[in-house]
Amino acid sequence: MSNLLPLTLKVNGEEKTFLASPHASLLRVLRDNYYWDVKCGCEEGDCGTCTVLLDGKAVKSCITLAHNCAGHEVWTDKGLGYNDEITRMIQDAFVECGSIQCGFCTPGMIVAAKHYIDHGGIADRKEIRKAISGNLCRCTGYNKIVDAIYKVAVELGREVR
Amino acid sequence: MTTRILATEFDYLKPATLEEALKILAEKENVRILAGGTDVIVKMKVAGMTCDYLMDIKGIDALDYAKLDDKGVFHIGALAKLSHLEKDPVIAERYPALKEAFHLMASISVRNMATMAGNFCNASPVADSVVPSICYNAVLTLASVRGERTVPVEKFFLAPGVTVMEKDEMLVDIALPQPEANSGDAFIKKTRVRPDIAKISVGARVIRDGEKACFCRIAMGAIAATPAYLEETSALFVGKKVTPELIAEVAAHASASIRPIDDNRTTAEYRVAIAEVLTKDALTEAWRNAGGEL
Amino acid sequence: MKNFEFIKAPDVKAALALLDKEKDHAYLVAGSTNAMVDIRAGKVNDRTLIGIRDIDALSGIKFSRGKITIGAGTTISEIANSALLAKKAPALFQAANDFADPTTRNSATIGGNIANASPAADTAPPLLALKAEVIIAKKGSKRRVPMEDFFLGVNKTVLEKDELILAVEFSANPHSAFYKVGLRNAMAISVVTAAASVRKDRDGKITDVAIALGSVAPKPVRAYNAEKAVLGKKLDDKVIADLMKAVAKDISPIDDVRASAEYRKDVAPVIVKRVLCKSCGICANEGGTK
Amino acid sequence: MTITEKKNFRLVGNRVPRHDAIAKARGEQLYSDDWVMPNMLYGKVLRSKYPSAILKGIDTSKAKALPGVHAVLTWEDVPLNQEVTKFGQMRDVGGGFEGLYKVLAHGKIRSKAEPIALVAAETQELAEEACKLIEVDYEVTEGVYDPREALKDGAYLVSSEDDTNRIMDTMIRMGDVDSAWDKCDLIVENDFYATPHDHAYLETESGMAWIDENGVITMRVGTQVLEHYRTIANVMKMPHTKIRNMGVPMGGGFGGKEDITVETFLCLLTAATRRPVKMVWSREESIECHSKRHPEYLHYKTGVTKDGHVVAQEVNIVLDGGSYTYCTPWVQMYSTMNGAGCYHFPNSRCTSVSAFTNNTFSSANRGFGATQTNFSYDRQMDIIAKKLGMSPYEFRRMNVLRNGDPQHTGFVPQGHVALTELLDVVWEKLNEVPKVDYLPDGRKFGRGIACAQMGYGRLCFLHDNSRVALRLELDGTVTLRAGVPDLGGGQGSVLAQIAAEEFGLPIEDVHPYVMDTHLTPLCGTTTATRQLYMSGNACIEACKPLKAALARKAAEIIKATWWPVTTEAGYEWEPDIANIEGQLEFHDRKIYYAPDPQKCVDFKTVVAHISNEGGELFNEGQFNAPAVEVPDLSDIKGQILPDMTYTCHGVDVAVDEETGEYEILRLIAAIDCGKAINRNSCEGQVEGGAIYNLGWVREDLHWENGITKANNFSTYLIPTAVDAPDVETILLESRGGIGPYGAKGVGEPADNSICPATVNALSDAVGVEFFCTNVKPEDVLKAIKEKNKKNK
Amino acid sequence: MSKHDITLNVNGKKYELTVESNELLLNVLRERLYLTGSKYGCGIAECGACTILKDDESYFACMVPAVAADGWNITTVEGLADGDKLNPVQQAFIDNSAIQCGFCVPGMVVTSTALLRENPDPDEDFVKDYLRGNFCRCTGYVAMVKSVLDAAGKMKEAK
Repeated sequence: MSNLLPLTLKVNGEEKTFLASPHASLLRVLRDNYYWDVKCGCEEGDCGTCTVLLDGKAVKSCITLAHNCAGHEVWTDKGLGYNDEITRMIQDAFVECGSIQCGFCTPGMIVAAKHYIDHGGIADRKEIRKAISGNLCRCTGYNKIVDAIYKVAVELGREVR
Repeated sequence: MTTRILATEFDYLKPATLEEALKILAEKENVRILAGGTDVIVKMKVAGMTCDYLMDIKGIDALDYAKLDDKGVFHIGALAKLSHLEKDPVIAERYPALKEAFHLMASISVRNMATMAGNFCNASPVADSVVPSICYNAVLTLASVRGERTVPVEKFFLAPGVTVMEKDEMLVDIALPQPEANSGDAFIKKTRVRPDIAKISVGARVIRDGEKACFCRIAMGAIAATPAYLEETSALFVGKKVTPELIAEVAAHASASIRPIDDNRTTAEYRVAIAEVLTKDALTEAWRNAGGEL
Repeated sequence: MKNFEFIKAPDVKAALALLDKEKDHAYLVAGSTNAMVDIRAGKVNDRTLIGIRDIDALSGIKFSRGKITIGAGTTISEIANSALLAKKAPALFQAANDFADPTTRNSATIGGNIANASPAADTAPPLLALKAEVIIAKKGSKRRVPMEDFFLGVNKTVLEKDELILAVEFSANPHSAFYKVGLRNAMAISVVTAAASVRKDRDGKITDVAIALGSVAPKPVRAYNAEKAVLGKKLDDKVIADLMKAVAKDISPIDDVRASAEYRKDVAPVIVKRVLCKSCGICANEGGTK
Repeated sequence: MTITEKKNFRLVGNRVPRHDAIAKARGEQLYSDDWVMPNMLYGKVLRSKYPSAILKGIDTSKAKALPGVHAVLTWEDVPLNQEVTKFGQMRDVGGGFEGLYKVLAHGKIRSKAEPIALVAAETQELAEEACKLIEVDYEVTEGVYDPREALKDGAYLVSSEDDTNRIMDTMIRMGDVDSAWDKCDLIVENDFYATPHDHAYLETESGMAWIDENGVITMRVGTQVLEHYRTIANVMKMPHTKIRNMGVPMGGGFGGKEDITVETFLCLLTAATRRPVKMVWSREESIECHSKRHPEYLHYKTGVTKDGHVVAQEVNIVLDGGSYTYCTPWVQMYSTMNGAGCYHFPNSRCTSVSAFTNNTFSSANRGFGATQTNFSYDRQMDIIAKKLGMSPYEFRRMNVLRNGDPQHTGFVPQGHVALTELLDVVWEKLNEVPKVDYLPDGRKFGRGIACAQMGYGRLCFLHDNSRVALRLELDGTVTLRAGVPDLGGGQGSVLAQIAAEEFGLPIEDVHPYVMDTHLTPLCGTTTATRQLYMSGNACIEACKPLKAALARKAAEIIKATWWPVTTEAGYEWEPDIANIEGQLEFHDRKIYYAPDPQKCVDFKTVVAHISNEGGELFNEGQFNAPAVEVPDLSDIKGQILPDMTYTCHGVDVAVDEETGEYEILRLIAAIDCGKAINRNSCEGQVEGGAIYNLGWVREDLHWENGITKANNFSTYLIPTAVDAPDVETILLESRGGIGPYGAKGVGEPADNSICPATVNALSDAVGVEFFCTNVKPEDVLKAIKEKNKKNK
Repeated sequence: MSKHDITLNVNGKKYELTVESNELLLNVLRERLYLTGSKYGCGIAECGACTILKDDESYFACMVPAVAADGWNITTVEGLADGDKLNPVQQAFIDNSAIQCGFCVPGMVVTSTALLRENPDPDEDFVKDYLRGNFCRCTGYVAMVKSVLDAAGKMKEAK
């Protein structure tokens, strides 16, 4: 077993130091420290349920080397929900539009939506679908998820197509 | 204040030899000695006692003994546990009052952990093992890097929790002289419930010479700032024919000479009243143990 | 049991020093979108992971005197959103936009993509078509390797154990295009990819051409025969027919879990035709646009 | 028609946010993998490397010696290694329906990844290492991987306990098929193949178990069938009271979590180590080890008259049951019953046989056997329509079932049959966009339509029932307890919505407590699209006595408040207000006297009065589905399923004829849901089902001799957001269902008729018929090439 | 504050831990080794709910800094039974229905076990006196004393 190295990360606004093996993924470090809103559906970068924000950019934490993120800032869906107005709007839209069924993909989906909105996402169903094309959902067929993100883009006065 | 954790911070030291311990006491400031811990840890939790260093002496095997020396004096080391002393055959035979005192202290688990020396150093006015020790003319040995000195037990205590020990000194030995032939002793302790700290405790030791006592020591706990040796009262008993009347007279004197206080265990008035009764009983029992009749 | 070390390289110099020291043990980790999968599958073990994600010097898109230089650490997202590349190297721009999905693109780097050297690497065909050069460094020295010589086989390149890709460089060419056939419109490892870049004279004759294909051979390949079929000619139906016949000689596809060799043989000529027509600005009639 | 008269709904039919939506959005919802306990160990299953072998021996000594390993178990350590598979049915059915369930392999290994040994270790790495140290002595055998081969004499015997690979035979017939052929002008025979299909729920199988202080093995495992605790208790040889599943919402189920997954393994490991054990399957393990949709080989012989009337149809189905029985007999019933599908064949016969093979075991998958036949019979109808030169819409419309038509077992469903309305509305919507040959970008256009029927509610001979408990709280809110497993369909929320509607309370006043085998009343399984129907009705049953009590007390209070007329002789009631009770209405936390709404009383006040007088504030209601005896399997007659739900889908596709790639341009999904209770949830099922069934056309497990080649999410490709078209949902509300307020079940019916519609559209575009549910670009290109070769 | 690497042998299992100098043995047992059998009742060596065994002697775990317990051979209530077989005292407590709320029982059975190791044939007074440091608020000690005597009897027969 390789040894455990200290790893300092700013997670959801809190500076924290964890112990992680050199090859540990950011996902494992987060989940082993009870950030359970970061889900694991495939551990191979193919499902998107582990999506988090790393320095404001959506990344798949299961294929991100934890130690490569030392000193950087990570936000998860739960953390964003309590600290970021836009994420709160997205979460409420997901609830109102019935975009949530089993909810396992929802945290990753909301973080991907947050990235899309933060990077000038417009109210265009095709663009929205591209933005969340890295997040698989088996229950909803994506329809109402696109509705919710579209609704938020419109509310934020983004260009409507 | 919480008793769930030790909310005070300190460094923990564990010297392997007495020399090392004494060196620490000399060099470091604000050191507390930890043996059984049943007083120290409680005071750190509830009485706000603090220290920079908590020195655990349980590593010094040399201090863990209870044995007769060649001159017949019984030596009790700093680490001798109360429960072991309670079961020690020499004490049972030579110092029955002390054995009784040990047996009546707290609970079996405390007695398994606590040491006699610790009971002394805690210097409570009610220290159960001190009262009989006064009657046995115990002599304490204090060691430091500067050397050793001895102090008679009755001179050891200055005030509640305060002894004559210097900052760099440590109580390493309690010596109990060999009791003379036909000496008799007794120890009586009154508490609210069995394992509680005494409301009042009385120890008495007499040496019988025919119908008279040629020696008498009466000591009391919980009636003064320190365990008290009632020297005056004791003197009254010596040199006279021992009769119930004498005993009553001495008892009355004892009760009159003490200035106890009220505390949450009992009132001063009760202590004064009971002092007389217990002194009477103690003297009667001691005299009988010394082979005298009444 | 998995056994790794991790050292962060703050800059290129440090990275090269570490590579030199660790030699066989070294394993560079930037976006780690392939690295982590290999580590979990046990393909890679007993290594010292060298973290180069934060070396800013390695990333960035620069354009000067007609040449475009892209740092190896540049993420696929940066390439996919670069207005410069959209205009100056549409082949690479389109490939970046067809790469996996936006979230993966935020981590994956172009250096990582070509170093991993999967036969289906999306950025390889455009770089081959743009006749790019790979700028490689090791402690104390640097070298340039043409893209067509860079790949040696499946997950095998010319990179030595102690070498690091600094950047890829190619001359801008707006007349280039890329097309990907995948089983899905996102997160799909390509079934066949094709890229082309051309230069034409005034009356439309092709003076210079490069065509490349992915997922049709152990490594991404240049379609030399196809290039010969169109060089010096003007695109018309006959030339296109020759082109599509020639492609068959350039490829050696296999059956795999994604598609059969036969399907790849059928589709490769079609998408070569499309990318070539698009590069030449001719709107192919039966082209499928995504 | 059992339509309850309630017209003016307040909550039912609206878009009501679910009670757990906020927690799921905020990332606070805890699933089976989100829980740790002190002293926890990690469990791992050692699985067979070969699909078919004989287990000669297992040497666990090295594994046991590895420090940090606390248990290594094989079949000998399982108190009862073999048990009969049950699926929460309250009644023993026998008759080949309840097959064998083996906990750990013993004797013959019947499929790849069959569990052989269990390990519990202090870390996941150690558990993996320990599995590697277990030496298994395999004697690899040939195995059989095609059910049709398995049924031949002398085929390799998959099971060591049976002397045949045959699981079950059934037959359904109507009219006289044999003599009807000569009445047909056109007879068409085709063979269809329905491919295996993985659920691919995003949450892999996982959970925890520990022994509580009183020796009760407690699990926290998401499952669709809480009643598995009975089977597990039998396996552990413990009383049914001592195996408890403190259920957890699932990250998707779709039928894949209907069988026992991690539960038995966790109980064995925690019993062996006396420590909490957690087990989480990797994606690869999940795809290789859990059930698949039954692959089916269907032969259709259909006879029609030249003017388009269907006359006769013979259907022969062979189901691949895989390594163990599990749900195969039930699925076979659904397939056989649905052989001729939603078309009115005067003469039809459908025989089916299921067989063991060494493939991964097949069991429930959304659609449960009806989807396989739906694909086949609707494709067959599409092919015939083309041969007759009729529009696919007209031909279907002529022959679909209508109200009063019997099913093929002779039973006439009571619920409304809306197939004609569905066809009309879909065809009309489809034709809002004119049909063209080629799109401007050069791609070939194709249009397809398909319709389907599927039952909701379990097979009637299971005597299914459900229970829901309600308690009126003193602050006027209502606590609902129901053991309803929630796999994402909002099963818990909809019950709260129904209770809120009945008591006239806002949705937030009713909170559902769900999914505990021993602390919540058992609602039956979340399978067969039954929860809304069964538990919804049970919820209404539970409300009735409480509403009656509330009405009685409210009437007294209203009388006392508004009607005392004081006279010299004291109080005197107005004569004509005797029957207040019958005219009371519940809404906005109040109880109103309908004729004069100003006269009302707070709901809370009434509850308080009942409480003061020691009245009952709690009630548990039960609802029973119609029950029949087990039918004669060789000639199934009568009611098999409580009622049917009908769907129709229209699809437009664009095909790139050069690469075979195709894109779904439009997807219209219409369903008669009877009554939408929570409109968002209802639409969610239709949209989700459409993309799930659309996925069946693209997803391929790549089975080769029992090996699953595509065993992770980079090779088993489910639709992403950019692959799924916007679904245009049409909800018909015929109020003709037998669920609460005339509702019908939509979960599984929503997973029907999209796949045939899509393949019909592809055939329309390419001009070549496809007979397999799986149509990849490669297949389209091959079809186009063959067509071109033929035309030359 | 100083940190110390210590080894505790608890119920026959070796634990290696790093503890702060002021961390108490009771808290380490409960919160780090999850042996929650020993209870906090008073924290000042009065109630006996935290009684454990050091070798064969009963100790109060709330009175010992964990670092001072380095190397000790500790038995907690969880270590008394042998798998499913309870030790005689535990069994006697059940047979004589000496358990009501049960919070004092861990300390009580540990102290009683030490008692019988010290004096296999105690009389009623000896038992009462020995258990005076273990408070019980529900049972009034009657059934408990009976249980210890019952256990002593059974152990004598077993020999």
